[in-house]
Amino acid sequence: MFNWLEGQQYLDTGFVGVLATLLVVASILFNIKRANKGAKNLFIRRIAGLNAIDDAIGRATEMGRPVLMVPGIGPLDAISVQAVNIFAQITKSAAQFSTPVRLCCASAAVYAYAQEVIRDVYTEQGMNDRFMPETVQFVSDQQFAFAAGVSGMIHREKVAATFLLGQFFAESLIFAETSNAVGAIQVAGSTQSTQTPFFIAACDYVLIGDEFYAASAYMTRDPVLVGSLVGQDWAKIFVAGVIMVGTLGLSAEMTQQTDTHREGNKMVPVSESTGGKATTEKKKAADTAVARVFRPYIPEEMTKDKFTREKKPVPEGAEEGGE
Amino acid sequence: MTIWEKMQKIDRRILYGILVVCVCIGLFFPSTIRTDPDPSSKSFYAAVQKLPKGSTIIVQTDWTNSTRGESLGHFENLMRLLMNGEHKFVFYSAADPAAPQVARTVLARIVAERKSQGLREYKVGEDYVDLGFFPNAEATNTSMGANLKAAWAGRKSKTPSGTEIDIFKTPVLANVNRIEDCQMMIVITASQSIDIAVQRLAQKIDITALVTGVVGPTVLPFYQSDQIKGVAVGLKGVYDIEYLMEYGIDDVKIEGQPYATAGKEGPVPKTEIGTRFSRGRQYYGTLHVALTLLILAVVMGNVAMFAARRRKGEKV
Amino acid sequence: MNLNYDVIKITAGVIATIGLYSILYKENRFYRLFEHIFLGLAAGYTIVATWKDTLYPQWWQKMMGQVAEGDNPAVPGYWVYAALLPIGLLAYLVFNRKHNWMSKIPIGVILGLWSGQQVQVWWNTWGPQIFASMQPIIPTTFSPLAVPSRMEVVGGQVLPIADADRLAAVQQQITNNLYLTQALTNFIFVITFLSAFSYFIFSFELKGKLMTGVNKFGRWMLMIGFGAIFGSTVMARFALVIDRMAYIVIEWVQALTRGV
Amino acid sequence: MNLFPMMLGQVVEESFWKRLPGPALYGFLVLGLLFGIGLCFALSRVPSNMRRWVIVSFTFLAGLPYVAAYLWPIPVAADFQTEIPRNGVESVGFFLNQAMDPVGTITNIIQGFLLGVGFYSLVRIHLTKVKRKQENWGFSIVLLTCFVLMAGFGLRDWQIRTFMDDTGALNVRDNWTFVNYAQDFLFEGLYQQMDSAMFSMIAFFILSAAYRAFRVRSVEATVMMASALILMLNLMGALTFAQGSAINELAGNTNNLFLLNFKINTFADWLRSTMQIPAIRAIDFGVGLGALAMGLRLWLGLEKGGVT
Repeated sequence: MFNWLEGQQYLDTGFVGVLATLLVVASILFNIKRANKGAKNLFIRRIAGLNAIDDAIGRATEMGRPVLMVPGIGPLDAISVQAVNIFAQITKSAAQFSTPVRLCCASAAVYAYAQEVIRDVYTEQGMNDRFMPETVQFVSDQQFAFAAGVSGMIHREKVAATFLLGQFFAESLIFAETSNAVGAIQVAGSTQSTQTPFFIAACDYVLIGDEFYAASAYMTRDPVLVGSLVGQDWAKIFVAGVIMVGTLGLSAEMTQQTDTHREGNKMVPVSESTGGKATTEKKKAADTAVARVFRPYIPEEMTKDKFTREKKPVPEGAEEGGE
Repeated sequence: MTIWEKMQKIDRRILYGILVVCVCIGLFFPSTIRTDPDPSSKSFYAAVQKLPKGSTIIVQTDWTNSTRGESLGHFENLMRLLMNGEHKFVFYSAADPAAPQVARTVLARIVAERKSQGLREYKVGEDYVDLGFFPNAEATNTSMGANLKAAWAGRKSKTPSGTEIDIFKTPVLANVNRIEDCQMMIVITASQSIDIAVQRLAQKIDITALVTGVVGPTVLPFYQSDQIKGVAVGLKGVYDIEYLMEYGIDDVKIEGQPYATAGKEGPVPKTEIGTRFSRGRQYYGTLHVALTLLILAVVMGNVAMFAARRRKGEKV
Repeated sequence: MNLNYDVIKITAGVIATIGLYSILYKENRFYRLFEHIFLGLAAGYTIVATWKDTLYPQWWQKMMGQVAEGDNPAVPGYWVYAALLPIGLLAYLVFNRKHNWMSKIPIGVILGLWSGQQVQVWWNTWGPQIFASMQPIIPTTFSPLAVPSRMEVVGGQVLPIADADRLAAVQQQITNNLYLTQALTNFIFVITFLSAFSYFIFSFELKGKLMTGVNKFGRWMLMIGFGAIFGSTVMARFALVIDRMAYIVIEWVQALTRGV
Repeated sequence: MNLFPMMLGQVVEESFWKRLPGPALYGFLVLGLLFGIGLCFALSRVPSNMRRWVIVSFTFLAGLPYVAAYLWPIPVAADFQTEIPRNGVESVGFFLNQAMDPVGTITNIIQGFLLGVGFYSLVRIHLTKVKRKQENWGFSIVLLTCFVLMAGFGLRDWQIRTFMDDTGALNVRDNWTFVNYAQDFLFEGLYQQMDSAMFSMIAFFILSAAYRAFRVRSVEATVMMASALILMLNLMGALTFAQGSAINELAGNTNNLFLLNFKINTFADWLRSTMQIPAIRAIDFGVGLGALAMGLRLWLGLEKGGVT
C-alpha cells in the first residue's frame, strides 16, 4: 500500500504550500468565472498613469512626431506579453490619429509576438498600409546595444511620447533621461522594483509594481482580466489576514516558555544548548507553531530507513527521461 | 532670470563635465578609509571564514565586464578568501555566456599573484573545477537541486597534467553526490540570478552572495528572512570585505577599539596571508567624491528653489 | 607585435567609449558611427553566442550524441529533438499572410513552459517571505525598555564590554527577550508592509478617511522603499563610471607610455 | 569511493527516445525531422475554428510537466540516479524528476531558432535604407558590415578553438592566427568596451535625474529624497565613521548608551530593515501574484489577447 501524499513536498506541514498555491489559483479562476458570467459590480480603482496615455498620444499627433514603445528587455514571458497587449491598446488610439508608432524589441521572440499583435491592430482599423517594417522592429538582444540603438532613435526621430512598460533593468534610466532630454512625455512602469525609482525620478507618469498588471484590466475591462484582478485581490487580502493573525499568534506564543528549541530539523533541549544553566527559556520564533506551518519539521526518522529502494543493476545515465 | 532660477536649471552637460573631472582626480588618490562594515558583509565574511578548511564550495559567477566596477572586486576578494581557507570550489555561470571566461581571466591573475607571493598555487582539476556556462538559470538551479549529477553530467575538467577527465572524478567533486554534500553556494551576480538560486536551492544548501548595489536591496529581504546567510553589497561591500580581511571582526584594535565591531556572529579573525586591500580601496575614495557631488547638486537645487520662491514672496 | 596590438586594442576601446559618451553632449555623427558599429557587433555576437552556447551544446550535441572516445563512453542522442526544428521554424510564418497563425505555436510553447514554472515557484518564493513578515510585536519584558547595549562607558570612552562573562550574559539577555523598542520596530515593519500592500488592492473603492489615509500612507512607505533603492543603486552606477574612468586615465595612459 | 559505477553512469542505455550514434540514430533523426514537418503540414490544414484549440493545447502541454512535478508526490529521500522506484506513483515521480532537464532546455532551443525572425527585421530595415539611399544609409552599411564580420570571425574562432585545438594552444596568444586576433579585437577590444561605456553612462543620468527630481515639492517627493539621502550618506564610510565617532564621544561623555542608535549607519540599517524591506516585499509580492495569475491565464488559454 502506498500513501498518495507520501511525497517530499507533502511531509509534515509541507502540504500548506501546495494548498496555498491551489487556493490562490482557485480564487483567480473562480473570479474569472464570476466575471464571465457577467458580475457587473466588479470595480477597479483609477490608475493615474493610464489616464495620461491619451494626452501623450494627442501631443504626439499635434507635433507630428512618433510615439515610442519599449516592452522591456526581458525574454518572451507574461510580462512582455502584458506590455505588448497594453501597446496594442495604445497603437489603436495612435492609429486613429495616424500618429506613427515605433515599437522596439530586444528579443526576437517578443518581436515575433508583437509583430503579429500590432499588425492585427492596424488590420482591424483598416490601415494595413500604415504598418511599416519600422513600426515594430527588433533592435538588438544585447542589453546595452539595445540601449544605444534606442537612444539614437529617440534623438534622431525626436519622439514626442515614450511608453516604457515591461521588464527593464539598468537601461531604464538611459531611455528615461534621453527621452527627457528631447522633451518627450513619458509613461513608464516596470515590474522590477529596482528600476521604479528611476522612472519616478525621470518620467511624468509611473505605474508602480502591480499596477502594471492591473493596467490592461483597467483599459480593456475584459471580464477575464477584471475577474483575475479581483481574484488576485482576494489572495492579497487572504495573505494580509494570514500575516496579521500569524503576527499575533507568533507574538503570543513567544511569551511562553519551552524546554526544547528547534534547530533546523532537530529538537535541542534548552539544558543542552545553555550548558545546563537553564532548563526552560522563552520560545524563539522558530519554536512556534506558526513557524512550523511555514517550515515543515521533518526529522531524520521520518525519512531515513523508511524509504529504502533497490539499487539499479547498472546505474542509469544522467540524461534519462524523455519528452 | 535670477541666479536662483539659474541654479535650479543648470544644464545637464555642465553637471556631466564636473562629474568626469571629479572622478578622474579622485582616482589618483586612493586611501584607506576607516569605516564600519555593514552587518550583512560581516555575516558574509564570518560565514565564509567559519567554513571548515578544505570545504567544497559552489561558486555561481554571473557577472561580466559590464559590471566590472563592483563585481570584479567581489570576485577577486572571494578567490583570495577561498584560497586562504584552502577550500575547493567549482565555478560556472547560469546567467551570461561570457561570464566564465571573465572569471577564468581573473582567477588566473589571482593564482599568479599568490604564486608570486610564495603561497600555494591553485590548480585546475585539483583545487577547482571550471564548469563553463549553463543556459537558463531556472532550469539549471532546479535540476541542481533535484539531481546534481544529472545537472552537471558530461562536463569535463582539465587536469594539472593537461588531460581531461569527468568532473565527478576530480578530487574536488569526488565525494559529492548531491548538492547537500557541498558546504556552501556563493553567488556573485549583477542580476536577479540570486533570486532564482534562492527560490530553488536555499532549502538544500547555505547560500551567500556578493552582489552589485542595484541587486542589493532586493537581496536583503532574503538575508533578513535567513534564506541567505550573508551578502556583501556593491562597492561598499567590496571595501568591507577587504577591510575585514585586513582587520577581522573584533580582531585588530586601534586605541582599544576594534576596527570592526562584532555583530551577531561574534569575533572572526583577520586573514593572515595574501593580498587584502586592493581594488575596493582604490575606488572607494573616489566614490565619496562622486556621492558628495550628487548630494551637493540636490541640496543646491533645493536651496535655489526655496530662495527663488522667497524672492517671489511665495509661501514655502 | 603583441605590445602594439594591445595598444591598438585599448586605444580603440577608449575611442569607442568616448564616441558613445559624446551623446551626453548631443547627438552627432561620431556617436551615430559607434552606435551602428555597436549594433552590428552585438547582432553578430548574438549569432555566435546563440550557436555556441545554446543551440550547439543543448540541441545539436544532445541530438547527435557522442561516439565513444578513449575514456569517455558513447552518449546516445535524443532523436526527438530533430522535431523541434520545424516547430521552431513555424515562427517565421509570422511574415506569411496565410499561415501566420501558426507562428503562435512556438510562442505558445515558450509561454506555456514559462507559465508552468510560475505555479511551481510561487510558494517557494513567497512562503518564507510571508513568514518573515510576521514579526513578534508583544514585548516579553519591560525592564529595561530598550535593548541593553553590548558597549560600556569606560573613562568617558565607549568600548565593547570587556568582561567576557558579563558580555555573554548581556548577549544571552538580548537573544532571550523581546524589548519594547524591538516590538515597536517590528510593529512599524508589519504596518509598513500591510499599508504598502494595501496600496496594491485595486478592486475595492476607497471610501472614508481611514481607507484613503491608509492608501496615502502606503504610498509614502513605498516612496521610502524607492528612495532607499535609489540610494543604493547610486553606488553601483558610480562604481561603473569610476571603473570606466580608471580604464581611460590609468590603463590607457599606462599602455601608451609603456608601449609604442 | 569507488569511481567505477559513476563512470558507468555515463554509459547511458539506449531507449526508444535516445539512440547511440550510428545509422540507427540518423535514421531516427530523419524520422523526427519528417515527423515535425509532417506535423506542421497537418497543422496548416487545421480549419480556422480549431486553430485556437491547437495553440492552447500546445501551450498547455508545454506547461504541464512543471505543474505535474509540483503536485505529484516527490519520492522521499530518493537518489534518482541509482535507485529503482518502489511503486507506480514513485515511477511517475522519478520520470518527472528526470524530465525536468530536457524540458527546461526546450525554451532555449526554440528561442534560439526564433532569433532569425528578429534578424530578418533588422537586416530588412537597414538593407532598405541602403537600397533607397535614405538618410544615414552609410551607417547602415557600417552596421551590416560589422554584423557580418563579427558573426564570421566569431564562428570561425569558435570552430578553430573547439575542433582544431585539442591541446589548448590557442589559450596562449603567441599561437593566434589572424582570425583569433580579429575576433578578440572586435569582441574584447570594441564590443565589451562599448558595453561598459553604455552602462557607465547611467551614472551621468542619475546625477541629472536626481538634481531635477529631488526637490521638496510634495510629501512623496520629500520622503523619497530623504530616504535616498540617508542611504547615500551611509555609503560614505568616511562620513559615517566620523559621525559615529562623534556620537561615541557624546555617549561617553553623557554616559548615555542609547545615543548610539543615532549613528547614521545604525539608522540606515534600521530604515532598510524596518521600512525598505517590507515596502519592496509588498511591491514584489503583488508582482509575483500578477505573474502567477498571468501565467495561469496563458497556460489555460483564458487570455483573450495572449497567444490566441
